[in-house]
Amino acid sequence: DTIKMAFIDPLSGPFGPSGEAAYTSFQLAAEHINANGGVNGDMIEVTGYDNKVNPKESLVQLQKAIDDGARYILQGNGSSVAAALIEAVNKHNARNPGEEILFFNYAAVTPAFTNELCSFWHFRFDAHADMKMAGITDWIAERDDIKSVYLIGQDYVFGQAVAAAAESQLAEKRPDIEIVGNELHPLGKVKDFTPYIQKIISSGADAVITGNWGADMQLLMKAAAESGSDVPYLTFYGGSKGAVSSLGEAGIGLLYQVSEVTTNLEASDEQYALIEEYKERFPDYDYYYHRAWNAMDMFVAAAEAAGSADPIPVAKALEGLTIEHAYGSATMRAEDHQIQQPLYISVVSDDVKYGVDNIDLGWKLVDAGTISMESAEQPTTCEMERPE
Amino acid sequence: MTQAMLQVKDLHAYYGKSHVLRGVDMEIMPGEVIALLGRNGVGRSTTAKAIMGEVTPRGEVLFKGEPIAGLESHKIARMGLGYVPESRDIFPSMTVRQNLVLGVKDMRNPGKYSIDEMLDMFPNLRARADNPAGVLSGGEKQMLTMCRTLMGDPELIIIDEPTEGLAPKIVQQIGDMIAEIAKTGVAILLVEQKLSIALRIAHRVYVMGHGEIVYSGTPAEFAERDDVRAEWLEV
Amino acid sequence: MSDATQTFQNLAPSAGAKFRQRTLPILIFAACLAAIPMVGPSRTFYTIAHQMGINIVFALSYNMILGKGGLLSFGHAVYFGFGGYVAMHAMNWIEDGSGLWAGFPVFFLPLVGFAGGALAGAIIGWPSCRKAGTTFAMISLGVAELVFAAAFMFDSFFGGEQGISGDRMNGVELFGLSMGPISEVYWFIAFWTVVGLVGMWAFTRTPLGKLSEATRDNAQRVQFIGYNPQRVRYLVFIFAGGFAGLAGGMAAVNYEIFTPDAMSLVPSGFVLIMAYVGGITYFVGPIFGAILLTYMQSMLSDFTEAWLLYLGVLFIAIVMFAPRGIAGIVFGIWDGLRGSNPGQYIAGLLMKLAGILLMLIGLIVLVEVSVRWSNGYGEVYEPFGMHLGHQNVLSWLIIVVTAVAGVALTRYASKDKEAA
Amino acid sequence: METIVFGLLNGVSYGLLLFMLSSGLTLIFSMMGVLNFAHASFYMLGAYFAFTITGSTSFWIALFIAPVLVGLVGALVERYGLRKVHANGHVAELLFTFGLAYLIEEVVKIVYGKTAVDYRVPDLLNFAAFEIYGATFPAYRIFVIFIAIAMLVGLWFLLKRTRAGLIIQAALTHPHMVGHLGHNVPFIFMTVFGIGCALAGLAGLMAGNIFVTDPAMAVQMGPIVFVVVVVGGIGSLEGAFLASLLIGLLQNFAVGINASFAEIFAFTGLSPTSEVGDITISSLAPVLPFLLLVLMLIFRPQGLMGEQEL
Amino acid sequence: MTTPALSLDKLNKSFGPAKIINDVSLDIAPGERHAIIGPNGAGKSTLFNLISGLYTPTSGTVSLHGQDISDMPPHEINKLGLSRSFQVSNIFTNMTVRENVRCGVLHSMGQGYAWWRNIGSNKAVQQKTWEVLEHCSLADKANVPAALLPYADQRALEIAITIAGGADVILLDEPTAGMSHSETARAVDLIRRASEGKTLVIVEHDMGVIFDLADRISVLVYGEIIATDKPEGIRGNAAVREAYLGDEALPEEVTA
Ligand SMILES: Nc1ncnc2c1ncn2[C@@H]1O[C@H](COP(=O)(O)OP(=O)(O)OP(=O)(O)O)[C@@H](O)[C@H]1O
Ligand SMILES: Nc1ncnc2c1ncn2[C@@H]1O[C@H](COP(=O)(O)OP(=O)(O)OP(=O)(O)O)[C@@H](O)[C@H]1O
Ligand SMILES: CC(C)C[C@H](N)C(=O)O
Ligand SMILES: [Mg+2]
Ligand SMILES: [Mg+2]
Repeated sequence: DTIKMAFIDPLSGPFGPSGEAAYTSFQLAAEHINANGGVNGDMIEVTGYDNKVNPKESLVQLQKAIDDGARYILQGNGSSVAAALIEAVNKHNARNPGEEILFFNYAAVTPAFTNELCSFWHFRFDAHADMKMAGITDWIAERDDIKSVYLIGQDYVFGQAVAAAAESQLAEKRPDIEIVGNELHPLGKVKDFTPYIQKIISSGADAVITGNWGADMQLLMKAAAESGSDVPYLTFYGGSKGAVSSLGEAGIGLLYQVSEVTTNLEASDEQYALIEEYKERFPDYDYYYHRAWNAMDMFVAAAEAAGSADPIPVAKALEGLTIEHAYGSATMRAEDHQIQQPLYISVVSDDVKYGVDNIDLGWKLVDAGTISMESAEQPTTCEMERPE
Repeated sequence: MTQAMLQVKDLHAYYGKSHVLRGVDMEIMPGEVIALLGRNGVGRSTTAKAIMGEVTPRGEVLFKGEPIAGLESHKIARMGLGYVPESRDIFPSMTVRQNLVLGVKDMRNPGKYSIDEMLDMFPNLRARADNPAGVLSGGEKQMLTMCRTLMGDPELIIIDEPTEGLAPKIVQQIGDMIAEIAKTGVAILLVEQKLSIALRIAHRVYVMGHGEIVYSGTPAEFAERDDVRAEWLEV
Repeated sequence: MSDATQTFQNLAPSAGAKFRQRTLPILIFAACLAAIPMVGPSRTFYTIAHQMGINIVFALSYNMILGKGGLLSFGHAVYFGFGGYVAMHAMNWIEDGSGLWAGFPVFFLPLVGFAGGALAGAIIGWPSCRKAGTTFAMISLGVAELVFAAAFMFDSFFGGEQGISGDRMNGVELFGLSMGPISEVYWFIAFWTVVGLVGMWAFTRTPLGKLSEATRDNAQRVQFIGYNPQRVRYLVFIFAGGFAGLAGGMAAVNYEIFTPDAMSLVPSGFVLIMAYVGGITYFVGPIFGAILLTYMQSMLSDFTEAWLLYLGVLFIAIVMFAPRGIAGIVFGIWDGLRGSNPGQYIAGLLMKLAGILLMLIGLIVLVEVSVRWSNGYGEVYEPFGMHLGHQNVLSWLIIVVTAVAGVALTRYASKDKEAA
Repeated sequence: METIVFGLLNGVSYGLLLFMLSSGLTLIFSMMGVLNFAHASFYMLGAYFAFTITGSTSFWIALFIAPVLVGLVGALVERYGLRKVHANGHVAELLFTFGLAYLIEEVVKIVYGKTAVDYRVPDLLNFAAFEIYGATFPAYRIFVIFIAIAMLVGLWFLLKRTRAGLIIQAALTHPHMVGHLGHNVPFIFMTVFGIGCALAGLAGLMAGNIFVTDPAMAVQMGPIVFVVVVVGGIGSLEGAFLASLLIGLLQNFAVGINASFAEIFAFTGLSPTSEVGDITISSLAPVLPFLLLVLMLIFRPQGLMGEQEL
Repeated sequence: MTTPALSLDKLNKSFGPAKIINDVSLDIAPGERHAIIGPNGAGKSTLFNLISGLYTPTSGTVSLHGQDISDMPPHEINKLGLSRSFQVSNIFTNMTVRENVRCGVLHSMGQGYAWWRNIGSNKAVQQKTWEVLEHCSLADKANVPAALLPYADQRALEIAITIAGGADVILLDEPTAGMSHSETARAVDLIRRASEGKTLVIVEHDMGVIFDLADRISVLVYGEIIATDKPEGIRGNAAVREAYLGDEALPEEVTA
């Protein structure tokens, strides 16, 4: 039979491209796995469910996915959604023993999900906000020319978590830095960021830190380009579709991103072939969600180790599992189901192998931009209840 | 026999369920002035509206032999029917001149009157040519609506209560004006309540009662018919 | 006088007729609801049935103001949302076991929702019910946007993007229902659907309900029979808000989450469409609408991405050609069948149906072919084993031929009827 | 100071865009009494058509063709849809346009996809016009301001100065009389609806590349357009103009202000509850237009410059 | 002297600059049937609107049984026992005839805005509804939707709703407008019966109706009452004849 995975994420609207980019990645990954004989002989089928980044809608889709027979839920776009899903999955598994489902979170990075809200049924395949922020603040700590920072983000759990992490980590690592602005705007509703950019310019900040993603990232960059802003932007998701092309040449050396990989890292020819295959199949998008492959590969490894694709054995096998992937190794920490892996800080450059957004600009690793798995690791407060 | 300008045969009209016109028959010859008399509310205005397509008519209406019942009003107007409604409907915020401009149906092919000729004919209006029509007195407004209709070169004009609410002197003037227009060969259907003016200028009168024509004749004949007046017009 | 007394009673429908027309349908409806679980329906069925129950109550509550009250609102979801949120908070208080709430059964949360919706109606209705017509519609639009935007500011009540969630498996258990599994929630939804339905039906039979209709027909005249139309509107508005809140409370228990989007223009528009498509001039109209649209929303969306397009077409077709909605069509057919010449009527009807069906086929082929073409994944529409790509002449042939034939047939059928 | 200048600049350019969008609706609403819910959908069509035409030819050709196309679509909608519904009253018309908005959005999704298209500012205008307080002001926005003002003048001229304008204005209050004078009122209505839609299309063409051209743009703009028209006063072009600027300025100034309620209350010596206190003026920006709408309808239903109530 | 049932004192109403009602004073005694006549646009309906509370007077007062009602909203005035009909039928078109009348009855039966009881359960309401229907010869059409009634029956229903609440001052605005002869006769009969023992103010253009019904007649011209008299007096009043018929050119024939 087939293993049904439900991909519950935005497939339309302002965050549609973020969802599509990941959806296509999961589908291609599944295709490759199936082509290689599947999981214990079973084929994987990834079906998309459009949730419009709305938690309530996500639960409706979750219900539908469960009704359709899905046992694995893939989601990442939006911590508000992930929070609702974690809770719903917990409840579902408690109420329907024998019909458990697992939630593979590939991008919702609010730290709480693997701390106070951690759950046995939830696995996160991306570094969480505190981990990424640590990378950024370490980098800032070295830059003496940065004396003031402006924080802008989306007004929801994740944006709030980013702002909080930035504030506390900067206070610790560079107490001299002044936070000249701390602004949260509505999620996915702002169409013109010009007033915000002008506020940033008038604040005289030396750098901007933002966790914005999707259209909020792209439009922020569009307004920055139009207003001629030349502050560096330290971002989680500068790789969101359209952000680099919105800035254009102006982005070189200004737009930074912290991520688990970029396509311009050294890799095998096999990996290059994959990147090119992806681009060929989905010319609108770039190979960005390497974590989709990580998640799928870990799933396959776990299912094969457990000898079963049922959620509970798979979950148990995933705990502490380490895989080698195209750019190094990754480990699923058993304590809190938080993946551990190195992170990289990169910046927009015209001297790259792979451009993004169908232009020649792409992401280039900055000097000393590699954050090892050990230094990226953060402690957890998770106390997990595990089934028998 | 010359063709009738307007023939109305068994015309019915309704407001919702209420049957207001119950079979009106009348005929107007070219150049003729007809007065349509009757008490308040018998359906005279409705007759005019039904002919002009403002109220949906049932029955036959022929204009120069062509059926017009049920056509859209602008088509009826373009065939050569002019209409001055009871409510006058001047465009109050536009100037007198602009009001007259709107009377022209087709700018490339204006009618026999130019705006200047019109204003020459009515010195009252010339004095106010560039004032908003809203400030005109009741009589002047009435004149304006008639001039505006004339700008469209009609062959038949239906005028509904032109003298309503006007002082006797103005009533006199309006009467003269209508007689003047009639002399140019335009047929006129005059819906009136004031017998004095109706009888003075009309060639024939129709009397209406309860949605039907109950009497028709010349003014001279009508003057003899006290019984008709008593039954259909008086208190 | 005794004579008159006898006759006046005859004016009203007889007890038997009353039972047949009023009580019986509700009993049948309730019996159906009770029978459903016996056939062992699937999860999917339950999911949709619950959604339908909620939407039935919601759409009926909307029709209290649109159909019966003549007020077009673009913000009815606000009351649904308020009710839902209040119920959601109450659910959490029950979980905390704080104070009185410790003994409150989750089963009765819709009552809390009713109170919340009615309260919101009482507050918002105060300024807005002074007007009717377009002014009221615009105020409702403004209020809806206002509340929606404000919802993101008051996180402690609305919970921001994330909303408020809770767990229904707490507090006192009633009727042996733990409320956990979906099949137990079914009884809860069924119960409150019937309660909402009966409640709103009863409302139409009260003096206030009748006055509401009178105010819709002629607000001016209502003043001259001794009533203040603003007050009538206001009171009805509160009730409509209450029943919307009841539906919100049902949704709170069913989904265990409420987000500010529940109060946005989208659900407000959806409830408008449900009620209108169903038929706002009939009490049962919105029920039809709720059932059909919920079905479309959850099932059609599986078959086609373009289901909203079909919904739009359906809605416009109803506005243009059947302003009395599905209920109007159903009752129209019923009357036609019992009319003087059922044979001819059926023939005409069948012809029309065939015409509509043909047009529909043309539309569906057009839309489905286009959708796949535009997606660009190289997928092809393949109904009944046919292979209809956008480069296939057959596709376009089907589209044009069926559409033209459909239009012609429908026209012919309506002409025929007029002539008859 | 900077806040004020930035607020003014952005407010005016945003306000003028709003005006472009709402002038068409004002026209349609005042002439035909139709509250066109699909108006913003025509705005969206304008942006998408412009995107397509720009792609195959150039922006400058799109500038002329896209609005005309949108106008044609509008005229067809009036002729074969709205006119039929007209007899059933204004609510039916409103519902018709409401359904139309759904339909247009779905068709756009099918034709152009569910996510944003890359509709860009033309290269010719893609430069900084001037710099002020370290921020540049794009030339394209100046172009927008210019077009909007040209549109205001053009519309005003059309309405007040030409015979066609006279007929339109007269038909506004006295449709029957205008018919009796031999003017084809249904045709006028169709034309007006077409022109109104074309104006929306022009606004879409101008705004689609400043903001985002995606299927959600209609839903996002729709309600705001109503605010402008209602606040401005039914049928008043001047009112719509004022209201657009007012809303544009209001929203942009609000974003620029950092003060929170807590600070304001502290300033006035009151103590707010924590949550109300946390609300900043800038976060109020999206709410303000609707607050204005509701207050206006309650206290001055005829709007800023309107003569009659809705 | 008894207090008049209805009393107008120096009543004025302007719309913008237009003065529509000009210093109208009038006393109508309880039980009187009073008619108001006058040319189109004289202000008759406006006067009714002022009395019934639809408009507020620019100046002057309206009193009902001695109580000042000038600034009251219509529904308050209605509660004090004044009811009116409309020149254009103003009924609840989507309801049946019975429901129409029942709505008129509700308030006087103390039903208020009740939402907790069944409208059909109150015997008194049904009884009263039935009586009114019978009275207005509408009983056989009780379950017909009002919109489907023939015009004359709609006018009758208009009157039925007006009298249903049991008001003792009744204002009828052109109740026979648009009716044929026989229908008019029926309507007059109905009005006569309905106003038995009540105060009636009626506006009509049909002089037959007026002279048949009225105890006294007032003539309103351009917002002013130019005469109030018994019917015979009005019939002989030259000023009235001129104003109303506009027959100034034919004075000699008028006397005929
Ligand atoms: N729009 C309308 N709706 C319903 N009834 C109407 C309407 N217009 C007129 N009526 C009625 O139709 C009848 C005939 O009206 P019409 O205007 O034709 O009368 P008329 O003879 O011109 O009287 P006058 O102009 O003196 O009032 C009247 O009883 C009037 O009340
Ligand atoms: N709300 C209003 N605003 C402005 N003018 C008004 C208003 N109501 C009535 N009028 C004007 O007041 C005058 C008197 O109108 P009213 O309806 O009282 O006349 P009436 O005597 O009842 O005439 P009819 O016999 O035709 O019914 C008319 O000129 C009318 O245009
Ligand atoms: C897709 C991601 C960018 C989502 C984001 N990190 C969040 O947690 O909400
Ligand atoms: Mg008349
Ligand atoms: Mg009157």
